[in-house]
Amino acid sequence: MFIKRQLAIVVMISMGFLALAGQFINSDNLREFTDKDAPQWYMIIAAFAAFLGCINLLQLHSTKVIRRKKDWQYSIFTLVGFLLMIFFGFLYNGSTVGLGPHLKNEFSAFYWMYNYVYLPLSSTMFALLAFFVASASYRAFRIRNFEATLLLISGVLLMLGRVPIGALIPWWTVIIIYVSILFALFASKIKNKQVFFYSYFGANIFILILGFLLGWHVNLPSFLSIPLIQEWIMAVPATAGSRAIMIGIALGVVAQSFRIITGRERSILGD
Amino acid sequence: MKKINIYKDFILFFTFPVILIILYFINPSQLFVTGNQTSFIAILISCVTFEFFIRKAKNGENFYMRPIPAMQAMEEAVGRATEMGSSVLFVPGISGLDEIDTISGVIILGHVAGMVAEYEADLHVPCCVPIVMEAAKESCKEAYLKKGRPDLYNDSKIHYVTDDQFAYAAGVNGIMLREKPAAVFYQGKFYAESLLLAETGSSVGAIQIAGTGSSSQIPFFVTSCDYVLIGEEFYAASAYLSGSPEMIGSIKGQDYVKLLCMVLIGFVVLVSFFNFLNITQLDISSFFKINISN
Amino acid sequence: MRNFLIKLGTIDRKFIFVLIALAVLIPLLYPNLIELPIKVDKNTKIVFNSISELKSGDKVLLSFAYGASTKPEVHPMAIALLKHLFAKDIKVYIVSLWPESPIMANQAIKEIIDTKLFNLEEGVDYALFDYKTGGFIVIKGIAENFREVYKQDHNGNLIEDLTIMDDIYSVSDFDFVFDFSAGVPGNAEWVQYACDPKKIPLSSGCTSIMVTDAIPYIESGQLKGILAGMPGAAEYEKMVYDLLQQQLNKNSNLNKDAVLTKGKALARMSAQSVSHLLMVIFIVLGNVSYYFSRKNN
Amino acid sequence: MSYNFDIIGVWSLVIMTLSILSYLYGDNPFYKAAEHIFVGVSAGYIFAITWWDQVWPNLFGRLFPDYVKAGFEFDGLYIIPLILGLFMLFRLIPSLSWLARISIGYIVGMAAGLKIYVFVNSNILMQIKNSSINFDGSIWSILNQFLVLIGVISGLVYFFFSKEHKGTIGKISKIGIYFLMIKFGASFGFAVMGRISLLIGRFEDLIKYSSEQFYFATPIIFIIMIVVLFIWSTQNDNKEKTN
Repeated sequence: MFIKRQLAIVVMISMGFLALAGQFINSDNLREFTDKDAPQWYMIIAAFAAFLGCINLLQLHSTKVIRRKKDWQYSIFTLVGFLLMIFFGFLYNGSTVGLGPHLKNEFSAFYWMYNYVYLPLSSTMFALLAFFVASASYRAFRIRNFEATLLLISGVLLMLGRVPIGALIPWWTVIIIYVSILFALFASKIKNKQVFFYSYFGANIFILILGFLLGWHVNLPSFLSIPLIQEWIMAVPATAGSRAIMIGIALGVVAQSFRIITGRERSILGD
Repeated sequence: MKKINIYKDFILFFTFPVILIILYFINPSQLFVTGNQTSFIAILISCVTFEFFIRKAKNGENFYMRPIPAMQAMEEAVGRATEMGSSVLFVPGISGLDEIDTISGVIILGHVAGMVAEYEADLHVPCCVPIVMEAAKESCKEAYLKKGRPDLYNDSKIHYVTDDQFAYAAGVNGIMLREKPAAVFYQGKFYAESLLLAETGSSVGAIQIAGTGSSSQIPFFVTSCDYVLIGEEFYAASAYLSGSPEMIGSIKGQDYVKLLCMVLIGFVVLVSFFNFLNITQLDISSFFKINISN
Repeated sequence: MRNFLIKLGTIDRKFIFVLIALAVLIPLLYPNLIELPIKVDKNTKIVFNSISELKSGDKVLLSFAYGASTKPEVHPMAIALLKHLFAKDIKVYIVSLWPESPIMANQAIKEIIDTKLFNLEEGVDYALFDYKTGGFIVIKGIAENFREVYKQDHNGNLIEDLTIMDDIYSVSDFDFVFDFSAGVPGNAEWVQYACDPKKIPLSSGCTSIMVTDAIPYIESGQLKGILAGMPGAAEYEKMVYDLLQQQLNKNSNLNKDAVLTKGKALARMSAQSVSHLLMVIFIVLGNVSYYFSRKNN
Repeated sequence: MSYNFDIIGVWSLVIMTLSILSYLYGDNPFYKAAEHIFVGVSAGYIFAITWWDQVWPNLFGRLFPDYVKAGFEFDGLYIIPLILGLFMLFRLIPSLSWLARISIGYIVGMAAGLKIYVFVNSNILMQIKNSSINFDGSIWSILNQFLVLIGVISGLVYFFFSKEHKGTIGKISKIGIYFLMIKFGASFGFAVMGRISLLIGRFEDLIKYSSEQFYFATPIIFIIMIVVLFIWSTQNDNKEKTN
């Protein structure tokens, strides 16, 4: 049954080559197709599929209510919420503007639902992240191994460097931070506990005195101000990491697209 | 290893691209757009390299692929879910089918569905975009069929939640809290809601395996999930899991293109050094001229 | 003492949540409890200087691509930039790439008009355009042919009868493009699809999560500096506030009786600082207890 | 009487905000209700926005330009997306559901073709170009640029799949993962800032709506929720004890 299986694959392959060639072939209407029409068509097909989405949603929640499955009462909220928005979106306008632009007009019932129901829910869900960022960093930033330590150090320095408090941290605390990071890295190498602690305190005191002599407390060298350290971390190691990941991702996308265009990756079409 | 007919191969992998490049530069009757020669050559070289190694793999040569912990953990996670008698939750990301991340996520879903069919666990796939739901149903149905268990495929378990990013996160959080899945997969394109999902997943005590190409969300998955496919590993995962020689060959080709990128970076640094010593006056940006001048 | 420290490592999530909530709530209820100096970041300075270099009568395209949920971070930037542009008598064109952005743009313009600093007239000093779906397609369309994408402004009057639109045909006819974004499409798409190919100076104000991805573009000059999240907004607000303060004193074209208010981002920085410090303390506590618990077994 | 619509609106805003925040306490009836309302309302919202901003102007605006008056001329080519869209709807008819594969095939092929060009240009070639080092800067800046170079090269080595990560390659990829970890830490640290500001925005709303003008919406709703949650959790505990 060629039609059922292979036609979709042929369409996929030909569309892939067409889109890629569109960037190089010098024909205006091909270029106009790949630049403007093709992505628009995606939007239109996706919009049609939205019907399927809503039918699926209605089916799912109504069977839940009819069959009295667990938490069925809450599904009534979903159904009412959905139907209300469709009613305000297409049938009842409530504002002077015609149907369509009324979605953004302040006096339409649709906008009321958007402003006083959808908006608070959406921005509060987003705001939950402030709590989860705290619990995630509390749980994950532990000095388990060297990599986790780097994650912790750059995370903390970035957090402090970005807020005014970061600038207030005095130079000697920064020295202590440097020394403790150094010793944390070599902690596993020095077995004897006493030697470890004495050398740790010795190093701290020695560098503090050195700093005092060199007058660091007067003119703060750049490597002792947390905001400047943060800027350096952003400008050098983070840029290197971002660039490596960006090239990696781009190669991954190009390879995956190649596999799709040459029809080698077909499982998306159920084959 | 079957002897490759060198003569036929030589034509395919050397002369054909060279002819194409020459044709592109002659640009007969303005057939080609001027100005993006560099991209044309770059794309051509990458595609030829992929094709070369795919063909080599198809002719029987097998390549070593380094083990990626996140992929080995997938089978283990599905096994754990079956032991504990709870479900496997697969989150295919919140972007549409016009993103390569989502396509890779749905392909990985196909492989995971195959594992679930073998272990007779139950799979739950809440989708954010209706088209992705259709593609997910398509590839799951096929995966169950290939494992000979079409009876286990339960169509209602792959359903649409909502299109909105945070409503989807709220809905999936609700599913996780009430269903308490033992294994959770996040494979696809994610935005700010990644941490909402991952933190709920870890509070429910599930094994979490994430994979995404959205580089800004990888840090949140790294801190909250047990295993993460970072950037390129995520795209290679679908080829890894299929294990077919063609796919493995294309990853080998990907590595060689990466090597080429590193060589190019070295070349660029060298040229900028010679420019500094003004031995050469090569202007790098002219070589990388990318804008389409039409 | 030791097992107290170990117990510190396994504090229940709810306790952390309560502390974070207080750390944000208290500075908001009593703002002048903590007054902190603002140190201006180098990227914010680059943005301020590149806008100051623009001449009066220049044309600047603003792309609004953020929604209500990211408003606290990006909206103060939009207000500060609009004040800066109108103070230099620059023509402003606002396009929206997110469904909620037109509402944000309207609120921003309304807020500027309420300050009564400038006498503005729609269609002459600024023009607003409606939301167009398609993300990078719209940006590509604006880059190639502005009039193909936008036939009329958000009130429905055609482009041809707007005096401000006279010689605008594509992105090349603007002197500067500024993108307010919180995701996709954002500054990356403006670099890739419009301002890089067409060589138009571009800068961006975005949520802080997006800044790490934009750093390569800033380093290479494709983005002229960046306003990074709320600190970027607070710094830029302070610079524009000082600029307007000067202009009010010496007789510039601003009307005198206008009231100059400090921006919102400035007041919120203390809540940011306290919560960040609290988070660092959590991390330190977590590690101390982790160290002792590892020493035990 | 638009006056009390706003007050009702403010109260509904505070109820929704506090019910989502109640999720921090754990799964409870308020959060379940808010979640289900959010799912329903957002599905309807997106559906309406997609229709009025996308399908109506772009598709029907081009097929029936004079009726829709969205400013587009007639473009017969737009019959194709209409057909491909209807193919998607045939998923509802099992016998014809294979037609939807053609639409999916179109979308996936188009996405793959377009993305290759964009990613090769902006993410590979541009980044290779930017990794050139300008030597006229200060010693510090040259050192920093070399550090970036080492980071990029070792980062790329980490992503090698077909080589065993042992010996020199193992060491280089180790350095690569260190750079990646610093980048992840930096992104995390940077993001904390943005997330806190969202919470600030929400708390500002709650503070604003606890004034007399809004009939003390926040405090009243907050107390009611605390009481109801307390009753619900005690009821829940002894229910758990019984079964």
